[in-house]
Amino acid sequence: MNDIMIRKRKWQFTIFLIIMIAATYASSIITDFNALHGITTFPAALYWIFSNMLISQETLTRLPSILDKLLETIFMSIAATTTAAVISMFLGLMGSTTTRVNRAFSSLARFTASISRNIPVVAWALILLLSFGQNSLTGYLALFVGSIGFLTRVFIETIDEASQSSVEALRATGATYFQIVNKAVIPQCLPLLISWILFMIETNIRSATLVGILTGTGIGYTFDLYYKSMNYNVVALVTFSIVITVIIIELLSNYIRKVIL
Amino acid sequence: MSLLKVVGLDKSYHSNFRVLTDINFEVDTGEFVSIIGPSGAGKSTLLRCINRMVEVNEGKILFGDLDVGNLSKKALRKLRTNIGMIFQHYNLVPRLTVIENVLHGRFGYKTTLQGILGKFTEKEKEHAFFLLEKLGISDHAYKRCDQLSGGQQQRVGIARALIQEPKLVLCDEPIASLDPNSSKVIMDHLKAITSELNITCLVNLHQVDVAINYSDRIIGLNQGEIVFDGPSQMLTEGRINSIYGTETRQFITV
Amino acid sequence: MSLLKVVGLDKSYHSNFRVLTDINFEVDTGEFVSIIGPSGAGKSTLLRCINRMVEVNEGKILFGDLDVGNLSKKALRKLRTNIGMIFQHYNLVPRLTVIENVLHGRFGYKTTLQGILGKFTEKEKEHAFFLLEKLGISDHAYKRCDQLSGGQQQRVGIARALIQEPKLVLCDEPIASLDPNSSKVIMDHLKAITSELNITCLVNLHQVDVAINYSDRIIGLNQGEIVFDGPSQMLTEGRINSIYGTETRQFITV
Amino acid sequence: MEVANIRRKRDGRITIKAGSKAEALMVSTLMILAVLTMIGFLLFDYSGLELKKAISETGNNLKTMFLEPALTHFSWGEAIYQVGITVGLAFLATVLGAVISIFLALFAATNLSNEWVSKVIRIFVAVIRAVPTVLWVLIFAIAAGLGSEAAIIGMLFHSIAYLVKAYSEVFEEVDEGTLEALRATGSNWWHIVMHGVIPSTLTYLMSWTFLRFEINFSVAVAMGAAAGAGGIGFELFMASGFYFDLREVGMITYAILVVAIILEIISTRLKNRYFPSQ
Amino acid sequence: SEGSAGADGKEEADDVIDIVWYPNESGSDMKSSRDEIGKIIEEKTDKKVEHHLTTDYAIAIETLVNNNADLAFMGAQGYVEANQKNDAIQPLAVPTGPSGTLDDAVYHSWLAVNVDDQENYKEDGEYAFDTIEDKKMSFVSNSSTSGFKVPSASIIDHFSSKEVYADLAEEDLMEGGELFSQVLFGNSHQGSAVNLLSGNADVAAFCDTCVENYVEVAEGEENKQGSVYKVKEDAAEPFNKVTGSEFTLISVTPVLNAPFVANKDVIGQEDFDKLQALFTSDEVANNEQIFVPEESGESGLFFKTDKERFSEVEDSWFDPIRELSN
Ligand SMILES: Nc1ncnc2c1ncn2[C@@H]1O[C@H](COP(=O)(O)OP(=O)(O)OP(=O)(O)O)[C@@H](O)[C@H]1O
Ligand SMILES: Nc1ncnc2c1ncn2[C@@H]1O[C@H](COP(=O)(O)OP(=O)(O)OP(=O)(O)O)[C@@H](O)[C@H]1O
Ligand SMILES: [Mg+2]
Ligand SMILES: [Mg+2]
Repeated sequence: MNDIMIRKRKWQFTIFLIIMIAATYASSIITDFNALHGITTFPAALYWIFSNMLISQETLTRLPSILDKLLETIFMSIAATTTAAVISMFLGLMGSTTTRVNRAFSSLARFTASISRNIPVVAWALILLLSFGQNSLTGYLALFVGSIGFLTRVFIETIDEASQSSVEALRATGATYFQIVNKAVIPQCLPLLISWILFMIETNIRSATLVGILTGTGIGYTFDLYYKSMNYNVVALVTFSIVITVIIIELLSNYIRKVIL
Repeated sequence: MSLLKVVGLDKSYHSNFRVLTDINFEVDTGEFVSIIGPSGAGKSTLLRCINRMVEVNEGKILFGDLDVGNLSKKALRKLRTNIGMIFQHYNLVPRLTVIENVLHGRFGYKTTLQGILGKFTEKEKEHAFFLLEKLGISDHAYKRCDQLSGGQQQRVGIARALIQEPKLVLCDEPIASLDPNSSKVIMDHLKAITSELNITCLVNLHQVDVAINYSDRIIGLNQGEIVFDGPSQMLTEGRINSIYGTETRQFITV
Repeated sequence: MSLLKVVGLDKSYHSNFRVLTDINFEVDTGEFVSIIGPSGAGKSTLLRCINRMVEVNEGKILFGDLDVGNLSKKALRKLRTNIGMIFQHYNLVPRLTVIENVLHGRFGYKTTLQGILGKFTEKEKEHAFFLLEKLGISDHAYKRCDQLSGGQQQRVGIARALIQEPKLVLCDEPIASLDPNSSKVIMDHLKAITSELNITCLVNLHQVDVAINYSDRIIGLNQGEIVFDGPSQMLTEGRINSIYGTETRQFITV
Repeated sequence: MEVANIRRKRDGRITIKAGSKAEALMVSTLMILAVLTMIGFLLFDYSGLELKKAISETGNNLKTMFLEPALTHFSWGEAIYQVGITVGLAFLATVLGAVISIFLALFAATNLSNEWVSKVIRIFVAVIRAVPTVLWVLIFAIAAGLGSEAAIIGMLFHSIAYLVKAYSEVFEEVDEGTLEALRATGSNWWHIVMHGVIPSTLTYLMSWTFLRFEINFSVAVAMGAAAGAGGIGFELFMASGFYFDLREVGMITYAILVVAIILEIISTRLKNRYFPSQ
Repeated sequence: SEGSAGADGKEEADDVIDIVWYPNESGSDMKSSRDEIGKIIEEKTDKKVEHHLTTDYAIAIETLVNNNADLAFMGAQGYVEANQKNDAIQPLAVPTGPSGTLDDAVYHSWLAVNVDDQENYKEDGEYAFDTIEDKKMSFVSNSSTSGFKVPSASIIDHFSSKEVYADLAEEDLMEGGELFSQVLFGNSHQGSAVNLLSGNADVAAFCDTCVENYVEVAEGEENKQGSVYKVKEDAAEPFNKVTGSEFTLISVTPVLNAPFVANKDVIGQEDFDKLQALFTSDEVANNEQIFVPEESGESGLFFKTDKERFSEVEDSWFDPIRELSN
């Protein structure tokens, strides 16, 4: 009986596991990571949370200004996502094999996406801060650049998956490129595209905290101010309002997704 | 003058392998011609050459007095409006309604802007409904295409081809994905197109019996060459075997 | 003593709607019994009650001398190893090989740890190959299941059921997704199981003619009640109509 | 000729849209997003911004960064070592996160678990996901002291929260029939998971894991620096915030970019080699 | 990062001295000083030293407060906060001024404006705080002693005597709208200065020592109100875009030097005493890696112009800062 195939697969899997374990070991050496030490600190961490992160009556007076900044962050994330989505739509159409105009443009689009995705959003934030200074536009731009990378990639995949067949059929009727894109490609992809846009908005609100800390904008800035002055009660309030917002937005986009997909 | 004339057509996708070799035939207006042949013989490629969905390497294709190989981009679009195409997998846009899919057949007559805005005249819409009615699926006009059965979807495909007001309809295995009942409905409709509307039909088929039943004339392809071309009555058992190669034939009928 | 005895079985998924009402029948070892009936009659539910994939509301199911409704978790697993099951959509794990899927039938005999590690004895593996050979698909043993045709996949499903060394095999529309040729192959195999291996088969079918051709005995269900139970020869046209209700019957044969 | 079934608008023209709820919702979602974007741009605080100057300055800065990159405060070897630390942080957070998430996700998937357990896990991870990573890192830095533990555990929280959601959704797409068939053979829960659920979802699990790895790399740049675990983020922070050395920022960005692209290539290769989709 | 021990280092925490460094002192140009301090501590105590660099002030302080580090070098403000949260945290030593005593162990917090605008900040010929109302303000960061705490305390002190600003609090200075039209944070002293010189801010707070490498006195005396400083022509980044520009000091406040602080619970009294003796010794004062001679042109944590050294210090010495916070 010949079970070379199975053996080979088992072998491959074993090799994969060994690679993973070796990489894990190497990583813990280079980062000086001690799992045991990490685990044993959980009680202390919990204790710290419950003794410091308390929202008191007094901190509630800061709610209006927090909500104000939160709103700025939400708008920043939405604006960054939608504008990035528009650009990514073009890049996606150029990059996808189904709709590309020619190979060179396609590579260019994929390359652009890869660059802007692979430079971490933190790096963008620091770079932009140098010339744009501390205002909403900086935060917006940092999120915008990061979003382009991610959205272009998923848009390309989505458009690729949309069936080639209806594109062919429309071409056979004598339709022009834009008609084909508009009437065959977009209608098929739109639900998924919207779903990714919603996902990106969620993600951006989460990273807006970090970006805000670095660029001094939005809720991240507020978080950073109180956090640096170690006023953890207000930090708790800020965190709480971020959590609520993110969860509301998640629920909302889950609902939209359920209906449109 | 014949509607379509193919002269010395050669086609290869890769330089080292010829898919079609020296294809010559003419088709007249109102003819119903079937193309049969084993898998990989080049049937689909031949159809795609006719409306230049793929480029030809050698030879000429004349549609009326147009040389298909020599058209500008604009003239090519114009040509394609004159040639409807029907696919094995219907190739509809699944999330759009039936009526929208049918109207897609009008894009060839539109400017880019009109097409993008989706502006269709009332007359076009009424024509679309008329066709759906004739094909017996006007009840489903506002349903999404992915909610229809295969046979119904293929009828939408036919309506999309007909609304182009084509002179020629190319059908690439229109019934290969359908059950026998739906297949009959579709073939009857195609037959009706030639007889009632005097539109020429060129149909790729795998089912020899269907080809014999419906078509005026049959072209047999094998390994990219025409090995039979004549009225369907003349397609004897022996000739069928020569088209398919005996052992292949057995495989197909299983 | 009969192998399977169903007594006064009632089942409802929602309190307000009874799917099965007062079902009583017995099946002997080596019998080939078909269950027919319109869509929604409760055929699938009945089969699922027998190996307790769904819980019964009222009544008793006796398998040998075991009361199926009263088993501990462990005993239930044991029972299920004695009852093979075959599905309309084969329900294989698509990314795994044929042989792996067949061996899944042995999990009922394994401890959790053995099962997780996927340890199978050489004897089990040889048995699996023997079954594949018998079912004529041993060539494909190392292919992934999603690369097989429907008929081949169903044979893998049968092998998976047989390697359980069951006393009873439950088949829920085993041929509904297959073309006529593959259907014949599958039904022949199922018939062979009862006659050669003396395993009892209980088969849900939509095709009345197939049921009549293959089975010793037919049970007709309508709206959750047994409306016919007898040898297949006794299933007259009139009785068929009473099972399906005349108008439904027409719809089904189209 | 008048055909039945035609729907007309009030002005007598023929409708061609189905007018489904999904369609209406899609259109209104897009409209609302567009409006919110415009409001956003109006509301932004542009104080201190001279757009022209900022743009030309960005152009200059980018030019300096990317065309004249140089390392002044540390060596190439050091830079590679630091990127290595960042990758290591991201890798550990991802691997540990993936292992833990698989188990949690099995209990969070509605088709494999009991409804209440699943609900509890879902709510739990939704909350964890919503809390900013910085805060997790801070909390663990306080509890565990400065070092990689704080950074990794902080990132781990988010990784788990993210992956549990992704994995459990993947698990829920497993064909119910497959599970039923295995159940019918007498398999127990663990058999079904190991031989039915995991094999048929492996490629998707891998895709999500690799995606998370990319995200973690990006997060590790910032978090490694804050938690005192070091890494290239620390150098980036110093170069841009303290030395204001654009050339060095450029070089660091290149280093990050190169590593990120290499990682992407490796992960695609690994995925295709060990877990081909066909 | 640097000085990382083996993976088992943390279990025997007793044998390790963890030192936390702020971003200000985390630069690679100060590495030799940091390493030297580590080295002499290792020699003295026979314990291993681990350096921890972080970009985050709060994490640095909390680490010390929560008994996860032994030593830190932090601003006076940071010390006061840490001490308030955990009184086991005590000052170990403070670098003195040129006199070698605590008397001039200070540096200066400046409020500066562009030289061309200086007239706008005068009332009756005198510089007056009233004039900074509604201006664009740049601080360093809200955790900085000289770049935020000290100047904001003076500002609040001044304005709270007015009725409209009676309730003015530190938090109100962190964001624009209340007293200032806009508030920027430069994230470093250099950054804050550049905010002013590049025109992003009207008034900026920063400290003298942090920018001394980049600027020189153009008019008047060092550290005097009204003096004008000029950015050197060869100033390094980030000042390279504003070379030659000048600014005027409208306010100068002395600030206590930053101490080395220790968590006595972690380090233990014995080692605390040992280290205090070590730091204040002549040996350290003459160590050119730690107190870098100014004329050498090398970089380091501390500079030697005259008799600079470390001096022992009482907790009460920091009371002036402590009072600012209240
Ligand atoms: N786009 C393409 N690129 C390269 N080769 C192709 C392409 N399309 C078809 N071919 C090759 O051309 C040959 C003819 O293919 P074609 O699809 O025309 O055959 P067919 O007769 O339609 O077969 P079938 O009955 O299976 O549809 C085959 O060898 C096929 O592999
Ligand atoms: N899991 C379930 N939950 C609730 N109702 C169910 C469930 N499964 C089946 N039903 C209902 O029980 C009734 C009988 O279903 P069942 O699947 O047993 O019919 P069937 O005879 O197998 O039909 P078919 O020929 O379509 O397979 C139907 O009304 C069905 O809607
Ligand atoms: Mg073909
Ligand atoms: Mg059923």
